[in-house]
Amino acid sequence: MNEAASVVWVISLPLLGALLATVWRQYAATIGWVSSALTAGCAVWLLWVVQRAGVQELALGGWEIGLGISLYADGLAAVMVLMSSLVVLGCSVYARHYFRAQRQHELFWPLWLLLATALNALFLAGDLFNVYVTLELLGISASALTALGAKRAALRAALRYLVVGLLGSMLYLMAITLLYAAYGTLNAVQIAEALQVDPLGWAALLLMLAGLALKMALFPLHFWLPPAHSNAPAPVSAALSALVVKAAFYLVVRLWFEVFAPLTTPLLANALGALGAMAVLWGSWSALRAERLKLLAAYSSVAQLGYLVMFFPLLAVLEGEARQWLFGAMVLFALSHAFAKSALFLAAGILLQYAGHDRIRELSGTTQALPLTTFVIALAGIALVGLPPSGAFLGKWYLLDAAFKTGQWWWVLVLVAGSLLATAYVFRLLGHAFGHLPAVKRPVVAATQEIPALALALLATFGLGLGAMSLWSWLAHTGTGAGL
Amino acid sequence: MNTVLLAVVVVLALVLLISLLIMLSRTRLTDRLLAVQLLGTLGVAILLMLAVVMQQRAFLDTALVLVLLAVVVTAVFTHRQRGGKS
Amino acid sequence: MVGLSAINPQFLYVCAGIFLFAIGLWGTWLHAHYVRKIISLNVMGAGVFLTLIAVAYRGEHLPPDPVPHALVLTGIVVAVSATALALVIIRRLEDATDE
Amino acid sequence: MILDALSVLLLLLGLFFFVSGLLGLWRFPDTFARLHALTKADNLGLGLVMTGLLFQVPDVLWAIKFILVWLLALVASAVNAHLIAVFLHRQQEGHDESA
Amino acid sequence: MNLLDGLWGVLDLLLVAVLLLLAMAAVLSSDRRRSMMLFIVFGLVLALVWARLHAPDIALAEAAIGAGLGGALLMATLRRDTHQQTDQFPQHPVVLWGVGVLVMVLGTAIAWGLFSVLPTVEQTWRKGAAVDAQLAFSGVSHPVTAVLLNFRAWDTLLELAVLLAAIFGIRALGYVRSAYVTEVAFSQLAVWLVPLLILMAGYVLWAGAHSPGGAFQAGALLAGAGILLRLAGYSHAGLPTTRWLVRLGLVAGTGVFLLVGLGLLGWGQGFLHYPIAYAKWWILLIEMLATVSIGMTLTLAFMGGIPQKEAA
Repeated sequence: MNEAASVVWVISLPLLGALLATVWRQYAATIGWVSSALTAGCAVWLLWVVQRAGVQELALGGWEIGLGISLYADGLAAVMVLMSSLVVLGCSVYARHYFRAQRQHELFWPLWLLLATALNALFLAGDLFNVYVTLELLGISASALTALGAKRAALRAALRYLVVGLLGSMLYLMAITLLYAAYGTLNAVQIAEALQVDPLGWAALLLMLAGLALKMALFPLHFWLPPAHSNAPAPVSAALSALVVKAAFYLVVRLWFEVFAPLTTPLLANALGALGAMAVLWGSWSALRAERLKLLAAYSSVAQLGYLVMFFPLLAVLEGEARQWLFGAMVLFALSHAFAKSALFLAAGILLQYAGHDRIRELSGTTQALPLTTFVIALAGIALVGLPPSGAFLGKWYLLDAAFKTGQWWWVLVLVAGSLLATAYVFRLLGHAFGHLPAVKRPVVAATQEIPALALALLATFGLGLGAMSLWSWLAHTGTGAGL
Repeated sequence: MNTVLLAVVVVLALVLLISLLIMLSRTRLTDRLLAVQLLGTLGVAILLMLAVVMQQRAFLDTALVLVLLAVVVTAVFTHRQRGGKS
Repeated sequence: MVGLSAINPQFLYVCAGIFLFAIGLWGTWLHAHYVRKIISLNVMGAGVFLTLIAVAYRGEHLPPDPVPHALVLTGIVVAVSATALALVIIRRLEDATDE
Repeated sequence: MILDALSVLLLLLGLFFFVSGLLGLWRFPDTFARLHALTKADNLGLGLVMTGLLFQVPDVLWAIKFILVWLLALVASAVNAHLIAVFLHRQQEGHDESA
Repeated sequence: MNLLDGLWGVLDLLLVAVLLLLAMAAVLSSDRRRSMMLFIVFGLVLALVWARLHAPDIALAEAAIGAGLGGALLMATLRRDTHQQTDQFPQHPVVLWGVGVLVMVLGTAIAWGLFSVLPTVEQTWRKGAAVDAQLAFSGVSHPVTAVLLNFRAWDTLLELAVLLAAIFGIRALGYVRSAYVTEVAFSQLAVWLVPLLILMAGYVLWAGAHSPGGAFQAGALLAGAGILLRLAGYSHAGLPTTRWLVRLGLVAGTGVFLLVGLGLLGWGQGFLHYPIAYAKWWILLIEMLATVSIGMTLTLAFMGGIPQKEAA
């Protein structure tokens, strides 16, 4: 089997798993985690192939690209696929015990694997209309999973999530219509080559940005995120916060730096950065005031996505080597957030199961009852604040550096304020968790629930922090320059 | 001949517009249901005319599908019994 | 009569499509009830599809571009799936109120 | 030529029935009378239009399909009218659903 | 000739006027039931517009899915016990107008962008020429089917997965209560209409290879048959009563599509790369199973999940 097949397998395996888990539902859980594990293996294989042989482009069906659809894997795409496959694997191992009832298993796995399919298909899509289909698959499976929370609040949140996702997709589809009308192709590379600075380009960029900003919950379009992410079952919340919004962000990066590159002026980048800054401040402030742990984590996601967008104005003015490194730092930050946030949500799920609630004020005794879970929360907190040695630290540090270098000191203020607020909400959480209670019973927690959470948190803090240099350098040099 | 046929289509479309206006001006449910039925028949008639004018046989299939599924929609509307009292 | 033939159908239908898109967006944004949001979203989708098909149209005597037709078919099926899911969630929420 | 003339005649007759259906919808006082008039009018209208078109079709397959559509439309229209009548009857017996 | 063009112009204007009126009324009306009816008529007129723009495939799909099934799904959310369901806008009129101005500005921007390129590419065929050139190697002779099932087969495969995601989501919501009256007279009629719908579905599927039609339209017709059966009092709507058969039916379309694609990859052809000589048969197989899956999916979507009795 040739190397390009790895691109096909990372998408096909979870899809195949979803179908098998539907038919043989008594084995749904086993099929689920086995296919997640195999997908993660294929994702490693894909990364290895891309690293060794460069960008992989696969013309599906053997038709010339443009008539047919292409799958496209460069460094950035391969890293995102690996990120999503690892988080999905962690959550899959966790979910085996989280959903104890047989019926819940049957309902969860097919949708979960479809979500994984959608994520990988989205990261690897080389065709803008194909991206639309993957976005819809992602939105529908994500909101269906949110509804698994089964409570009224979860149903409401799922409905709103679904409608918001559809609205974003429609805006995106209108932009595709414009691009096809002008350039007669749907392939991203071909459009990028032909793109001209004209009213049509502006309209298309505006529509795509609006649609994706809605999907990635960029301030002020974040209103739907906290209820959806905090009411879903724990593994679902983890994937929604770590991966699904990240997928929209990934598309923004692709479109901004590659397809619409001639149109993205520093002014527009600054406007976007300003929205990011407001997201950081508002999200962190709301997280500090949140009553419940899952709500805190959800608001913190709004803030973290704000940081990611704040890289844009700096990337717009930097050039050469420094820009490449900053780009790598942005991806590193995104990866770090994905692992940390999924770990935090998984830990919150354990807490919810054993304490019966996740009200922050009443968390006293958690350290005594669930020491490992508390440790995971602390590790995730380190990555969210951006303390060393986490990957987020490197990202933030480089952002700070770039802001000083380019004289855009106002971003530094936001960064400092955001980090202080993050420190405050993490320590508020830990402060309550460390509160001592006289007699605490230690419940027996399934190792398959705590260990994946721990592994993801360790990846975010130590894995990406200590082992970051080679990855960072590779991302900086092959992430996008070679791409698209 | 095509010109004549097309002229008939135009008149049918005009009737469609007027019956829509009547439908919009009515407030009673039954009147609206009747107007919808007239609109449906007009739509099928226009589709059949277009099939001949544009020499496209697939429009006959479309007309067939419209006719068949119109019954389904009406049936759902008249048979629903959701919520509280029956 | 002759004056009307100057109207380019492509122009007319693209305008109609964009108008549908805009009014659908307005309704989705402002309606409070979700059934109405869903109806508006479908109107908005119809607007996008109409624009796409109008772009594919090449006059009375040439066959249209088949690619947008295929895209719209895909779009319609995707829209109906999402609509179905949303409507069932709405039904479930209302049934829960009854009990 | 004669066929063309015949089909124009039939089409015009069909149009006449559609317009009278429109008038019925607009003027008739009683709901059941309207239902009756309208069903008659649009069945006849569609039937006449189709008969008119039958003289214009290119081959026998078309003709067969036309007749099929017509027959089904007759059945469907009868079913529709029945459903609506029963529905209205139930409404009047129970609570009045008209707003 | 000029008269003919003039007539087309008038027809276009009338159709667009009807379409826009319907859309505005459907969005703005304060009565929910009325809005739904208007939306169903909107689908009907949209089918006419597709026909007029030489898009017979979409006209067929709109008639089947948009106006037919979409309407049925919407109607299923209506409640019986309320006289009228009124939807008021909670916002202040200033907000309503402000947002109105905003969307119109956006619309103008789109129109401006589009019209800045349309005159220059008006007569170009974009990807149409490439489709035409490769049509002979696609295994089917109808260009839209060739694009859907061969050139852009990957989109279609994922689209089937979207349908699956929706139906899994619906099933996950739990069981539904029976919500329809049954009438003897209607049941007898339904028994008569169901075979017709199934026959029609078979025809539309078969026609897809060389003329407008295909799996989605055919699937929607099957679902129409399912809905009629459900209304006629069959609690399973004609679906198998064995649960694993239902699940197998739901995933059959996507499953075979994926397995054919992967099988070709293993065979050395490349993912979804049909050998030219057999392309026709593979496409036919995939379409047949997809029709069954789509029909079952849409029927279950209408029922809102698995009926209670089966759940026992």
